[in-house]
Amino acid sequence: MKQEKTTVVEHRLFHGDYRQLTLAAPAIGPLVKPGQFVHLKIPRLGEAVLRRPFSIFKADEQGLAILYKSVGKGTDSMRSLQPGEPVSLLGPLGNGFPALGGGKTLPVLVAGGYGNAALYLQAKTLPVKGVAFFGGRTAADILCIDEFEALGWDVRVATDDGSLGTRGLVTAALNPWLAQHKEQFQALELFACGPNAMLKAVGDIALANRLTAWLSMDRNMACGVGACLTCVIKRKTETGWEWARCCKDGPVFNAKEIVWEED
Amino acid sequence: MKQEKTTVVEHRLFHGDYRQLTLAAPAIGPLVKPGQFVHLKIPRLGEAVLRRPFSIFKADEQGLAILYKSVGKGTDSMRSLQPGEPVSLLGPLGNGFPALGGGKTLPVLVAGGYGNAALYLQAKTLPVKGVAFFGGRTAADILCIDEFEALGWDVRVATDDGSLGTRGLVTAALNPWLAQHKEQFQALELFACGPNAMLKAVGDIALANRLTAWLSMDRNMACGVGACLTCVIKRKTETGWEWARCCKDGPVFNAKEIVWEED
Amino acid sequence: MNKPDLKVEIGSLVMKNPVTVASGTFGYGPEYADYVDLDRLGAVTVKGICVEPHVGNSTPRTFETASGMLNAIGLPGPGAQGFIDKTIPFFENYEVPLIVNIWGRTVEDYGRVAEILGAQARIGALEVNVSCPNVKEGGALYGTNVDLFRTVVDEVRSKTAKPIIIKLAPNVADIKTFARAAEQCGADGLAVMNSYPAMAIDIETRRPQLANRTGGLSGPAIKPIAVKLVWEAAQAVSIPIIGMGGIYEPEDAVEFIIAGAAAVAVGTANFTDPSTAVRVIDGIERWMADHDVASIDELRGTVRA
Amino acid sequence: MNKPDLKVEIGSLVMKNPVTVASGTFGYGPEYADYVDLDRLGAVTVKGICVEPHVGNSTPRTFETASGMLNAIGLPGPGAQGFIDKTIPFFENYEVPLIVNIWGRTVEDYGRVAEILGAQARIGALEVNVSCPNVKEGGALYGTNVDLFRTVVDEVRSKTAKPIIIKLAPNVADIKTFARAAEQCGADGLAVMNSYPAMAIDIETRRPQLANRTGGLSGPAIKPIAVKLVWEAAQAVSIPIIGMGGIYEPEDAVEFIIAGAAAVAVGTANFTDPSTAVRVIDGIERWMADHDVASIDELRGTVRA
Ligand SMILES: Cc1cc2nc3c(=O)[nH]c(=O)nc-3n(C[C@H](O)[C@H](O)[C@H](O)COP(=O)(O)OP(=O)(O)OC[C@H]3O[C@@H](n4cnc5c(N)ncnc54)[C@H](O)[C@@H]3O)c2cc1C
Ligand SMILES: Cc1cc2nc3c(=O)[nH]c(=O)nc-3n(C[C@H](O)[C@H](O)[C@H](O)COP(=O)(O)OP(=O)(O)OC[C@H]3O[C@@H](n4cnc5c(N)ncnc54)[C@H](O)[C@@H]3O)c2cc1C
Ligand SMILES: Cc1cc2nc3c(=O)[nH]c(=O)nc-3n(C[C@H](O)[C@H](O)[C@H](O)COP(=O)(O)O)c2cc1C
Ligand SMILES: Cc1cc2nc3c(=O)[nH]c(=O)nc-3n(C[C@H](O)[C@H](O)[C@H](O)COP(=O)(O)O)c2cc1C
Ligand code: FES
Ligand code: FES
Repeated sequence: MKQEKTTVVEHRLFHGDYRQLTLAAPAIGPLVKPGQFVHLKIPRLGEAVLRRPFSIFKADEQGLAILYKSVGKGTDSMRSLQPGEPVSLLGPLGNGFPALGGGKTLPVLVAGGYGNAALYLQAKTLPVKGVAFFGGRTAADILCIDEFEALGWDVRVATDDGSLGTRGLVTAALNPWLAQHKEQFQALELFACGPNAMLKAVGDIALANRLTAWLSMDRNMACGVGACLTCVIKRKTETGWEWARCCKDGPVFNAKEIVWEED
Repeated sequence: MKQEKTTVVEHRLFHGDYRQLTLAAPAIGPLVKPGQFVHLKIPRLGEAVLRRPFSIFKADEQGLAILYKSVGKGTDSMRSLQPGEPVSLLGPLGNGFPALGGGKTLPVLVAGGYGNAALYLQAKTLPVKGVAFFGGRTAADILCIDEFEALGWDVRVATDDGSLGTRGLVTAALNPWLAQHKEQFQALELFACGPNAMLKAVGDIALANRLTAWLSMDRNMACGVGACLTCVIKRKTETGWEWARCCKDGPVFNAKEIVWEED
Repeated sequence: MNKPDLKVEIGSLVMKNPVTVASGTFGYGPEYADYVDLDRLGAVTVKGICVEPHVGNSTPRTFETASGMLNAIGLPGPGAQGFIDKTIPFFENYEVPLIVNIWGRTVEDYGRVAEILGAQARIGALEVNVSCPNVKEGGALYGTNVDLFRTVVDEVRSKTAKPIIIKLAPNVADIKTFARAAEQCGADGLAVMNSYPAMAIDIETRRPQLANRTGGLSGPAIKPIAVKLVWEAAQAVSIPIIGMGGIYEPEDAVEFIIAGAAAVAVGTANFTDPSTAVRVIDGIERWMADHDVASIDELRGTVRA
Repeated sequence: MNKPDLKVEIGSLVMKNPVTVASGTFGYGPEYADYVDLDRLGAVTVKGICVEPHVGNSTPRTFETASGMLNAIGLPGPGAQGFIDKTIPFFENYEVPLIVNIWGRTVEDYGRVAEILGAQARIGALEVNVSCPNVKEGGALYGTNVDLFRTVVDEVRSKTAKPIIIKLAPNVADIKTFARAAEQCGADGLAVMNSYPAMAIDIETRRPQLANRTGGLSGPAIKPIAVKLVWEAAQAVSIPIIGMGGIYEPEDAVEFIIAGAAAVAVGTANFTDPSTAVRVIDGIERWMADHDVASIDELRGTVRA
């Protein structure tokens, strides 16, 4: 993990509410593993003491790209970033997604929101391409369909308003498909990233069907490197549970380890 | 006095370290009197709660212009202002310079630093043009020579390093000139704006020679409108002294009213 | 739904909305009259007044800090009579309730200024500053020693029938003690918080940035401290609290009210943007309407903590 | 001129420069080792440790505010033995002095953890947190009641010969009382300040932004409060003070030293920029060289106030 003073290479509207920010990051780029994230210091936001975590969408020797959406003061002010501007990053951070498990031949991706970005490198790296389920409120929320199809993935979409694919939550597309592939459950392995409710649903389905599911979790973070204990998640132990740090021990956890909190 | 959401029309290097910021300010522009200032809220400096005061260099029906130099975090971040950006102003503020006194026929201006900007409208407005003394460290610090000459003023310059005009403080140019114009002292009236030491020197000279001198003072300000009592200056009274507010009762004071503090 | 009711009462003082300005940040009223329609405000709270005219501290008197500022103005003022002569007539042209912030060097001082100003019909309430961090005499001490504190509140109470609002010092281990003491001594309301004792040093000259050496920290920087103090005080007393400390947006005011404040004051934000107080009033009304909140009482102290 | 001497001593603890990190903002050491050369630091101060393992508070545990943040982590930790097993071995690979922050629920707790950790050769000093705003038990109380405060310091002192640094609570009316009490009880140094008790509320859910309801405010927002407390404490005692609160730049550290601190700690700034502590060390050295200051002692407490 490194701290690097990167430079904005490109900053453009990506799709729907999402923007793509491409940064020259020769130190961090080459180290990136699928499912990792960077901790970004937002320039010209003097009153903000905390960095902001963003999943790494794409990465190479030169640098990396993230997809982000404005949801608050930090992501709002990111919108004014200009090519050439310096941006301080910490990264790559977190454990990232594991390789395909032994005996697993049918990877299944489940994504919503920025989860599509978080899963892209995994989709690219996995030795076999399987089925990718994308969920969102409406068509505009569904990112990267082309990118995933170009990698050879069978993309299935669900939207709450039915403007694209199945109407309903992503599970409305996932469940029937699973029902049809019961005999292949041994070969199945799930990788998911998206809203908390989606991750919980995927986790429950995995547990109920004894499937292996890797969930990339989102928690508010301060340090991003495991030092402050802000981002903790309850992880099962023999005796009960322990705190695991989303930023360091995660963000990817095995669904069967997670103790889901109410609300 | 008004609060106006103005827009950056032009922002360019002016001369030496000074930049000119031109703002569309149809509400404030038309109200401006010579020697007044605006209180500017610096955009994108979220951690700064205070505005910054700037003398009005030029003003018309459409708006106004200021000249500024980077001396700290506020003026530094002003440098990134782009045409079209909104800028909140309070103004025009302060009393400004008085008209030429009765029986006065030979106005004398003494300026240093942004004082040249602060005196420009006065130089333009005065019914008769006299002599303008400009001082600075070096040639690059001397602003607006052409503008003042174009208005018909006889401009005399002094620089500490002698790179332009007389070598030395502005008084090195002013004193000899005064010595040659003793017989016209009745007709003389001085208007000055610049560093505190320069103002004090001009004030002392005025008192010693029973000349009328109007000094535009610079004090740190918070509210800029007379409410907080931050910017106070000691002003003589029959019985002793009282606090006068530089932002509201000033910034222009009659030299003989001012009680100069040590340091 | 129909217009929410923003009315708030502190003793006999009726504010048509819960927003006033913080003493010392709004002068004596006229200074901001060009920028703010004073009659839009729930009340105008003016700069601290003591019995006799007072010159205050030398300069520099303020200094900007991260998301805040230090001030050590030192309570200069025209004195009680001077205020009556210079300022009361100005307010005859307005309907807005007038809250006068008072202070004293001695307990007797507090009583006398309360008596003199309390007799003024135009004045709606007195805000008693027992927590000025910037005057050598009394000042802060009365705000941090509960026995001295009681003597001041008792004295003021005994000298006027006007509503008295006690402005508490933030730099205490337990603000509830002071809140309860004020209520027991007959205070009609509390004001929380005053600026927090602080300091900044110019490392080149090695001199403090303020002539008074130390000053009070105000602005967004202290908002989380103020919200906590309001929340604690509100649990200790039933009299209304005017919450203040870094209020810049309507949402900040709503946060204070949910924490337990009945009213709020806009202070440092007046310097940043004189239109803040009116913007906050309109924003509170809109927020209440959007959230089907019919009255301030319905919102006050509803924090689920 | 020749290189300035940055060395600082707190009891028998020798720091080659006056910069450490603030407890809780730097984990147990390994977390930032990729970003910071630990041996560049004057000392590493680790997260608070008590006798037994502790789970701490529920989430959310932090919340960002204007130029600062709130935290209510609640002192989770592996306990004294767990710390010794997991962390001491890591530091065997470094030379940097190790300061361990300790806390307890009871006076006996404080004594026991001091005794256990005090026996560790690798530990250079114990920083005694009597001012954690975020644990129900004891915590803050020990820091704001001077009698309880003395019992804790006495107990810790009686159980270890290691240097003990008492971390004072900021939310007191007069910090000098506590500074003197610590010195009288045999403390080798003081740490000023801990984060300030504060609160933020989500106005939509009307829930506090922290699971613990209240938390400690830290960051640039509180720097002027911290500078004042250091200045006051330094006038009351002769033992060295570690100053902290919003230090981001070398100039901030110099300001604390001029105010009276012998050393400084970088806290929240580690989150913003992990290179801060090293940048501050280099900057202090450069500043001292530029200003012909030969040693920290020559700079310490030189404020002209
Ligand atoms: C591991 C991880 C990966 C992420 N990847 C992406 C991504 O690729 N694209 C994207 O758009 N967003 C991503 N997020 C969410 C993103 O970090 C938040 O949207 C962002 O921090 C919001 O900051 P703000 O200042 O705009 O919002 P504000 O609400 O103003 O932020 C205030 C504080 O809350 C924190 N915060 C607010 N929302 C979140 C959140 N959802 N997660 C974590 N912290 C939050 C901020 O970091 C800040 O400290 C990721 C979050 C995590 C934990
Ligand atoms: C009536 C008046 C007219 C002015 N006209 C001009 C002008 O036309 N052009 C120009 O370049 N400058 C002018 N100044 C000075 C200008 O206001 C300061 O340079 C500016 O405030 C510095 O802000 P900063 O954030 O860059 O500096 P910082 O030092 O970072 O500012 C910190 C604080 O100190 C205050 N401050 C710092 N220096 C001064 C100063 N010299 N005067 C007042 N407050 C100060 C700032 O307002 C701020 O509150 C004028 C000042 C006054 C009082
Ligand atoms: C410049 C200035 C002057 C002040 N003068 C007074 C005063 O005279 N009496 C008083 O009780 N409080 C005074 N205060 C404190 C404010 O009334 C208020 O309690 C404090 O600033 C917190 O609110 P804010 O953060 O919104 O400014 C003053 C504050 C400032 C910034
Ligand atoms: C996330 C976090 C955790 C903290 N944990 C501790 C702790 O365990 N023990 C302690 O004495 N102080 C703790 N503190 C307080 C800091 O050590 C420091 O006193 C305070 O944050 C002020 O310094 P700063 O403004 O530079 O952060 C913590 C602060 C933060 C932000
Ligand atoms: S964000 Fe600090 S431990 Fe995870
Ligand atoms: S700046 Fe507030 S009175 Fe002048």
